[in-house]
Amino acid sequence: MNEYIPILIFLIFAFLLSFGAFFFSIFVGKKSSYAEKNSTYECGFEPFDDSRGRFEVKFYLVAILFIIFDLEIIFLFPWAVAFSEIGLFGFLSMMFFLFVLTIGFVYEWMKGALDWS
Amino acid sequence: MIYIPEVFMSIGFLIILIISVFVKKNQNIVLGYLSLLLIFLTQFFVLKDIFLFEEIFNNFFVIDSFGSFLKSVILICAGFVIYFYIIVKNDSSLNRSEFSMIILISIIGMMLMVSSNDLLSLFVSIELQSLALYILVSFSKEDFNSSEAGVKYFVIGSLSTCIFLFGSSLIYGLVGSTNFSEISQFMSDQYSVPLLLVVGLIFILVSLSLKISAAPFHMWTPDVYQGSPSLVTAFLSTAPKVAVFGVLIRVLVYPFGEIIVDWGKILVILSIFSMLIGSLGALRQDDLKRLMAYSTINHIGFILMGLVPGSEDGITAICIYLIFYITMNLGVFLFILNMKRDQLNVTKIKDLSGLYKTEPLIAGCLALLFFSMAGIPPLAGFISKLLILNIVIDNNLFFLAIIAVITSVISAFYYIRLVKSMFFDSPTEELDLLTNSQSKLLLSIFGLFNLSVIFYPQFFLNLCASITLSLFALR
Amino acid sequence: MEPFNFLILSSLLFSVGFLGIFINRKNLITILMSIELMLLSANINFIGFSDLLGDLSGQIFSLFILVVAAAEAAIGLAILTIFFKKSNSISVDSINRLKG
Amino acid sequence: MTIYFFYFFSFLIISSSILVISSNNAVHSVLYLIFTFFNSAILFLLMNAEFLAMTIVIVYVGAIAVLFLFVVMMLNITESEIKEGFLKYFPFGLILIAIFISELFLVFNFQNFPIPENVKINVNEAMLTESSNTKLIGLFLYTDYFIIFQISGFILLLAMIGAIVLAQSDERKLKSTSSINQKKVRKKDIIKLN
Amino acid sequence: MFFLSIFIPLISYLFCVIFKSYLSGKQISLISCGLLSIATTLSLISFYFFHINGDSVVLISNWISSGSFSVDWSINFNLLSCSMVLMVNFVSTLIHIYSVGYMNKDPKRSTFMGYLGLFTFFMLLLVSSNNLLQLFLGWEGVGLTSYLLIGFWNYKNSANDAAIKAFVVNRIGDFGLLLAIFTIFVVFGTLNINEIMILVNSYSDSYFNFLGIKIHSITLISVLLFIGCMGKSAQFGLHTWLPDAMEGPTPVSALIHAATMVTAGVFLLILMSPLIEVSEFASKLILIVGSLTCIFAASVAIFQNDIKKIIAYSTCSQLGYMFMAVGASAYSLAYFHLISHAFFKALLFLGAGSVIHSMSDEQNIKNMGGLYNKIPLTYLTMIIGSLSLIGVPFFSGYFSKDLILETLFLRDSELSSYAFLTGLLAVLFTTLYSLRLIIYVFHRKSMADEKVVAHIHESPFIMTFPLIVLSIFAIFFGMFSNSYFIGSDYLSVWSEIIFVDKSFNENFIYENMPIFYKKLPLIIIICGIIISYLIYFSFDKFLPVIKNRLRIVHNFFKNKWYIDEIYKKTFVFLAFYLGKGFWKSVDRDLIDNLGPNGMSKFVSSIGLIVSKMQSGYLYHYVLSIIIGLTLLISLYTYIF
Repeated sequence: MNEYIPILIFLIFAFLLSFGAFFFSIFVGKKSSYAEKNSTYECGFEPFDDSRGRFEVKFYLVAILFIIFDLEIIFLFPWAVAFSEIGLFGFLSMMFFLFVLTIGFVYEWMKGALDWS
Repeated sequence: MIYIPEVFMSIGFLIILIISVFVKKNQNIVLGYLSLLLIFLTQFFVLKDIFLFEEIFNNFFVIDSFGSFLKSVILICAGFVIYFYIIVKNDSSLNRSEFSMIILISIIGMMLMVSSNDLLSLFVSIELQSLALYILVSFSKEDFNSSEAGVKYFVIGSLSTCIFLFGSSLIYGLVGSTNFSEISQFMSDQYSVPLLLVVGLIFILVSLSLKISAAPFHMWTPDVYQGSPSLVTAFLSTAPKVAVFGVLIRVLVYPFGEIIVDWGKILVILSIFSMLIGSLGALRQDDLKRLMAYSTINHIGFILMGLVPGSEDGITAICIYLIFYITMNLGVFLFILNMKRDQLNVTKIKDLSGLYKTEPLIAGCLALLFFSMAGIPPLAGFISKLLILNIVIDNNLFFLAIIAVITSVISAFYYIRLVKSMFFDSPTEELDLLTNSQSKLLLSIFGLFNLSVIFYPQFFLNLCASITLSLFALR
Repeated sequence: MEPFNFLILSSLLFSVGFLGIFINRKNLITILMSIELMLLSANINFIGFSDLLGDLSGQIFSLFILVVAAAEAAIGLAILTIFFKKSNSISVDSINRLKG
Repeated sequence: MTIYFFYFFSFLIISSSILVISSNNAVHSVLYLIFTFFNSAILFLLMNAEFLAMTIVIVYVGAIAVLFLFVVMMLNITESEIKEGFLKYFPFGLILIAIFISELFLVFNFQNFPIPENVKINVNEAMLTESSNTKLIGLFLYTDYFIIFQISGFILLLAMIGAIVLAQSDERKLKSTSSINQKKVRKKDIIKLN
Repeated sequence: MFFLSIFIPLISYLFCVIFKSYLSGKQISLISCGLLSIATTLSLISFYFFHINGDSVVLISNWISSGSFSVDWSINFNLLSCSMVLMVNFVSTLIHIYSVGYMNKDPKRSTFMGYLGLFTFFMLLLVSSNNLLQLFLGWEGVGLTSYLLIGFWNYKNSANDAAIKAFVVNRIGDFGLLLAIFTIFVVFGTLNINEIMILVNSYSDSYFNFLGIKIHSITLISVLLFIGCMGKSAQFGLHTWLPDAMEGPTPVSALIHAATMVTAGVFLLILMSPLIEVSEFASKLILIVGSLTCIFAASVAIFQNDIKKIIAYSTCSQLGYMFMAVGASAYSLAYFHLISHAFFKALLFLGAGSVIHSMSDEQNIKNMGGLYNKIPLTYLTMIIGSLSLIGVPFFSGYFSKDLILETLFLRDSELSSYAFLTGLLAVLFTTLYSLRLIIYVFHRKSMADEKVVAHIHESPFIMTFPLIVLSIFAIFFGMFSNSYFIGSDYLSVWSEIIFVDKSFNENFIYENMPIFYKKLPLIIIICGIIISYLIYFSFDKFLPVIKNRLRIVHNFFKNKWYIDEIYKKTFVFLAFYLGKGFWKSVDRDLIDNLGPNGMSKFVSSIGLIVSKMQSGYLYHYVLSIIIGLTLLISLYTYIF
C-alpha cells in the first residue's frame, strides 16, 4: 500500500498545476462583461444554433474499436508481469487470445470499417 | 481438447469468419451452407459422447448427458433457423453475410451456458449469447420496429445481467466460491440455510426468468417478438429458451438442491402468473407474432409448473415438453416467414383468413400445429401437457393443476379461433402463393411429426429419463 | 473491515442504477449510464467480498465483469445510434410504437 | 483510519451517481459518471485490488465514458426539460426503491457472515511471496481461468462484429474521391487536349 | 261379441288412417259407417243376451303389476256398461252417416271419420272399463280426440285456440280425477271398481291425515271425483271450454258435446254412486253446483246469437239437471235423463248442422229467418227436438226431466227444495231460448242476403235420415223406457251396480206427489211459450229499446257472466306472468349472464386489460421488474 504514496503526491501536484492554470485567470482577472461580449461572435449575425457541430458516424465506430483493443491491452499487463511463472500454457493462451482478436481486426479491415475517407 | 463441441465450433466459426471476408458474390447463401455444415459436424461430436461424464477446464464446465441432450436440441433449432434463412427469400436488410455468423456465435454461447458448472462461466456464456441476440434483434436497420425492439431487448437484457451479477456476488460472498459443486457442498454442510444465500438465488432466478420471459418479467417479449425480423423471432423463441431452461434446471437442482421447498414456492408464483398472462393477453391480439409471444409465455408457465416439484420425472417431462414446443414454434414461424402479400411480409391474423381455399396443404399442417399447441389429444402438445399435469398432481399441487387447466382452455380458444379464420372465413385478399417447395415440405414434416408422436411416445420418455438420471447423479 | 459497509454501498448503488432506468424520462443515454452504475455496484460487491475472504477469484470475476460491461456498452451505443438515425430522438417516450 | 476514507469516498460515489441520473444536461451526467468511476477506483485501491483500480480508470474512465461523450456529442442531445409526468411517477418510484433497499438491509444485518474456510485462492500465502496484485492475477488468469479468458476474447470479437454490422454506415457505396489517389497522379497519365 | 263391439271403432279408425291415400274419401266414410253399424248391431245383440247370462268381467291381459298394485285390461259386462255402449254406438253410427253428407266437400274427410271412430272407441273403453286406470285412459283418450276434432279446421286460429282451451280445462278436471284415483289407491289399496264397492262401507269412517288436517277420506275422494267430472261435463266452474268448442264441425259437437263426452262425468258419478252416497257433504256439493250450472247456462243461452252456442248452453243446463239428480241420489233417473238427453240434443245439433249447411255456413241466427217453408223436414225435426228439450208432456224430455224435478221436490231436505225452484226457473229459461231459436231461424222474415237465400236447399237424404231416426227416439224413448229406470221391479236389477233408494220407485212418486206441483212445470212451459211469442214475434221492434235500457243486465248475461274475463284476469294472467318472469328474469338474466356469454365477456375484458398493460414504454417494463423482484424477496423473507 505504501509504494503508492509517491503516485498520490504526483497526482495531487498535477491536479493543482492544471487547476491553477485553468482557474487562476478567473480568480485574478478583472471581469467586466456585458451581453454582446458574452454572445458568440458570428460576423455580427445572430447564431443559428449552438456551437456544437455534428460528429460523423465513422468517428463513433473508431471509438468502439478503441474500447475493444484497449481491453486487449489491459489483459496484456498481468500476462507480461506474470510471464515467467505461467509457463508455456499461459503463453499459448495469450497467443490464441491475440490470434482471435487479430482475426477480428482483419475482418474489420476487410469490411472497410477503418478507411477514413 | 479439440473434440469438445464448443471448442470445435469456435474454431470453425473463426475459419468461416475469415472465409466470409473473401467471398464476394451472394455471400449469405454460401455462408449459410458453410455454417449448416459446421452445425452438423458439431452435432456429430455432441452425439458421439452423449453418455460421457467429465468435468473439464478446471471444473468450470461439465460434459454430461443432460448438457449434451440440450446442446443437440439447440443445434437442431439453429440448423432449422439457418435452413429457413437459406430457403426463404427474406428482405434486403437481412442478407448480410454476418447474419449466420452471429447465429453461430450465439449457439456457442448457448452450448457453453448449458454445460457451465460455475457462476462465472455461466455469466460469461450468457453474456456471449445475449450480446449476439441483441445484435440479431436490431439487425435490419431500415425497419424502425427492429431498432426499437433492439433497444428494449438490450435494456432489459443488460438489466437482467446486472441482477444476475448482484445475485452471484451475494452468493460468492457467503459461499466463498462461485463453483456449483462448492456451493452444493456448502449447502449440505449448513444446517439452516442463510437467508442472504436464498436472496442471492432469488436474484439469479429473477434474471433467468427475465431471459425466458416468465410472467411478471415478461413485459418485453410481445414487443420484441413483434418488432424483430421474423427469422430472428423464430430463433429467439426456440433456442435461447431451451438453453436458459437448461441453466435454470442445472442451477436449481445441482447447487441449490437442498432448498427445493423454498424455490418451489417461488416457481409456483412465476408459473401461475405466466400461465394467466400468457393465455389472457392473447385474447385480443391481431398480430400473429405478438400472439405467438403470448403463447410462448403460456408454454413457459406450463414448463415452470413441471419444475416446481423438482423431481426427476418432472424434469423428464420438461425435456419432452421442450422438444415438442420447439417443433410447434418452428413450424408456425416457418409459415409466418412465408406469409407475404405482393412481396411484403405480412403478419396480421386477418391475412390468415381463407387460407384453406388458396393452399389447403399449408392450412392443414398449420391447423395441426395450432391444435397441438392447444393440446388437443392425439397430438404431441397434448402428451407433453398430460405428462406435466401428471407430475403436478402426483405432488398434489391441485390448485396449480386447476389453474393450468383453466388457462389451457382459454389459450385453446385463441388457437382454435385462428384455425376457424383459416378454414371458415372468406379470404379478404389473397396471400402470395407459396412458391418454394422446400418450406412446404418442411411444414408438412413438422405437422406430421406432431401427429406421429402418439404412435411411439416411449422413445422420448426413455431418452429423457436417462438424461435426467445423469443430472441427478451429479449431486 | 466487516462486510456491512460495502454491502450498503453496493446495494445503494444498485438501487440508484435501478431508479435511474425507471425514473428518468429524459433519454436512453441515462439508461445506459445507470446500467454501468449497476455493473459497478456488482464490481464493488465482488471486490469487497474478495478482500473480506482474502480470496482472489472475486477480483478476477470483477475483471471479467468489466470486460463484458465494456463490450455491452459498445453494442448498446451502436443500437442507440441506429435508433437515433431512424427516429432522430432518443427520448424514452418516443419508443412506444410496439405496444398492445 | 481507512474506514473514514472508505465512508468519504462511498458518500462521494453515492452522491455523484444520484447526480448522474438526475441531471438534465447529458454532458453533466457523463462527467458525474466519470467522477463516480474515479472514486470507485480509489475505493478499489483501499480494498487492495490495485490492478482493478487501474483497469477501471483506463477502461471505464478512459474508454467508455469517452464513448458516452462521443455519443452525446454525435447525437446532439439538447437540454431536456423535466417532463411533467416525471413528478407524478417520481414519488412512486422512490417508495418502491425504498422498499427494495429496506428489504436488502433487513436481510443483511439479519445474518452474521460465516467466513468459509475453503477459499480457492488464498491470498495470504501468495502475499508472503511478496508478489504484486497484478502478478497474482496474472498467475491465475491465464492458467486456471483459461477458458473464461478465451470466451471473453470471443465476446470482444462479437462486440467488434456487432459494432461493424450495426454502426457501419453504408455510405461506402457513395462515390467519394480519396485524397491519396489524387496526390499519386503522375504527369504523363493526364491526357492533353491540344 | 261385446268385446268386438267395443274394438270395432278402433278398427275403423285404423282402416281410415291406413287406406287414406288408397281409397277416395267417400268410399272410406261409407265403409266406416258400415263398420259402426256392425258395432251397433253387435252391442244390441249383446244387450239382448245380457238378460240371459247376467253380468261378468272379461279379462283381456295383465297391464301393470308391481308389488301390491296390479291393473289389468278388462271389460266390465253389466247392465250399465252394456246399455251405455249401445247408446254410444247407436248415436255414433247416426253421426257417422250424417257426417258423410256434411263433410263431403272437406279435403280431409277420411281423417275426420278416423277421428270419430277413435273417439267412439275411447268412449266405449271408458264406459266399459273395470278398473279406474283403464277408465282414466279412456277419459284422457276422449279428451285428446275432442282436442283433435275441435281443432280439426286448424287453418282457423279460433279453432286452434278453442281446442287448446278445451284440452287445458279438461286437464284441470283430469287433475282432480287423478288425485281421486291416487287417494282411492292409498285408502282402498286397489283400483278395481267391484272391489272398491265391496270395501266402501268398511272404510266409511276412515280419516285421511293431510298436513295435520283430518279429512273424511270418502268425502275427499268423492269431491275430487266431482272436480274431475266438472271438468269433463263442463259444470259451472270449468264450463268455459264448451261454448268455444263449437268451433269444430257440427257432427263433432253433436257427438262429443251433446251425447257422449260431456255425459262421461255423470256416468262416472253414477258408476261410483255407492261411494258418493256415503258422504252427504259431496252429494250436497254436487246438488248445489248442478243447480247453479243449470240456472247459469239457461240464463246465458237466452242472449246468445250463435245457433250452436245456444244449444251448447242448453246441454250445459241439462247436465246441471243430471248432476242435481245425482246430488239428490236418484242415480237411475240421472242415467235415464242422460240417455234421453243424448237423443234429443244430438237431434238438435244435427238439425242446427243442416240449417248451417243449407245457409252455406252462416251460424248467426240474427241473419237467418223464414226457413220454415224452405227446409220443412229440418224445421219439423228441430221442433220435435225443442219440444222434447223443453219437456212438453209425452216427449222423452218430459219423462226424464219431470221425474228429476219430482224427486227433488220429494226429498225432504231444504236444499233439494231450493234445487226444485232453480229447476223450474231453468225450465222457463229453456222454453224461452229454444223458442227464440225456432222463431229467429224459421219464422221471422229472412235477414240473409239474396245470394245466400238463393241457394238454400234441403239437405240430402243421408243427412236427414239420422234426423228422422233421432226424432222418433226423441218422441217414443221416454214413454217406453220410463218404467225400466224407475219401475219397482227393475230397481232391484239396478241395485247390484249402482246405489238405488228402493223405497223411491215409480208408484211411490205417483201417490204422494201433490197434483199442483206435478203440473207446475207444464204451466211454466205454456206461459214461457206465450212470453216468447210476444217478445220475439209480434213486438220484436221493442226489443232494441228494452235492450239498451237494461243494457247492464243484457251485457252481463251476454258476456257469459264475465266468467271468461275473470278467468283471463286471474289464472291466465298469473300463468303468463310466471312464465315470462321465469323466462326473462331467471333464465335470460341470471343463468345466461352467469353462464356462457357473461363469462366470455368477462374473460375478454380481462384480456383487454392485460394487453393494455403492454404500454410500450420501457420504464413500465422496468417497473414490473422492480415490483416482481421486491415481491419475491418480501414473499420469501416474510411468508415462506
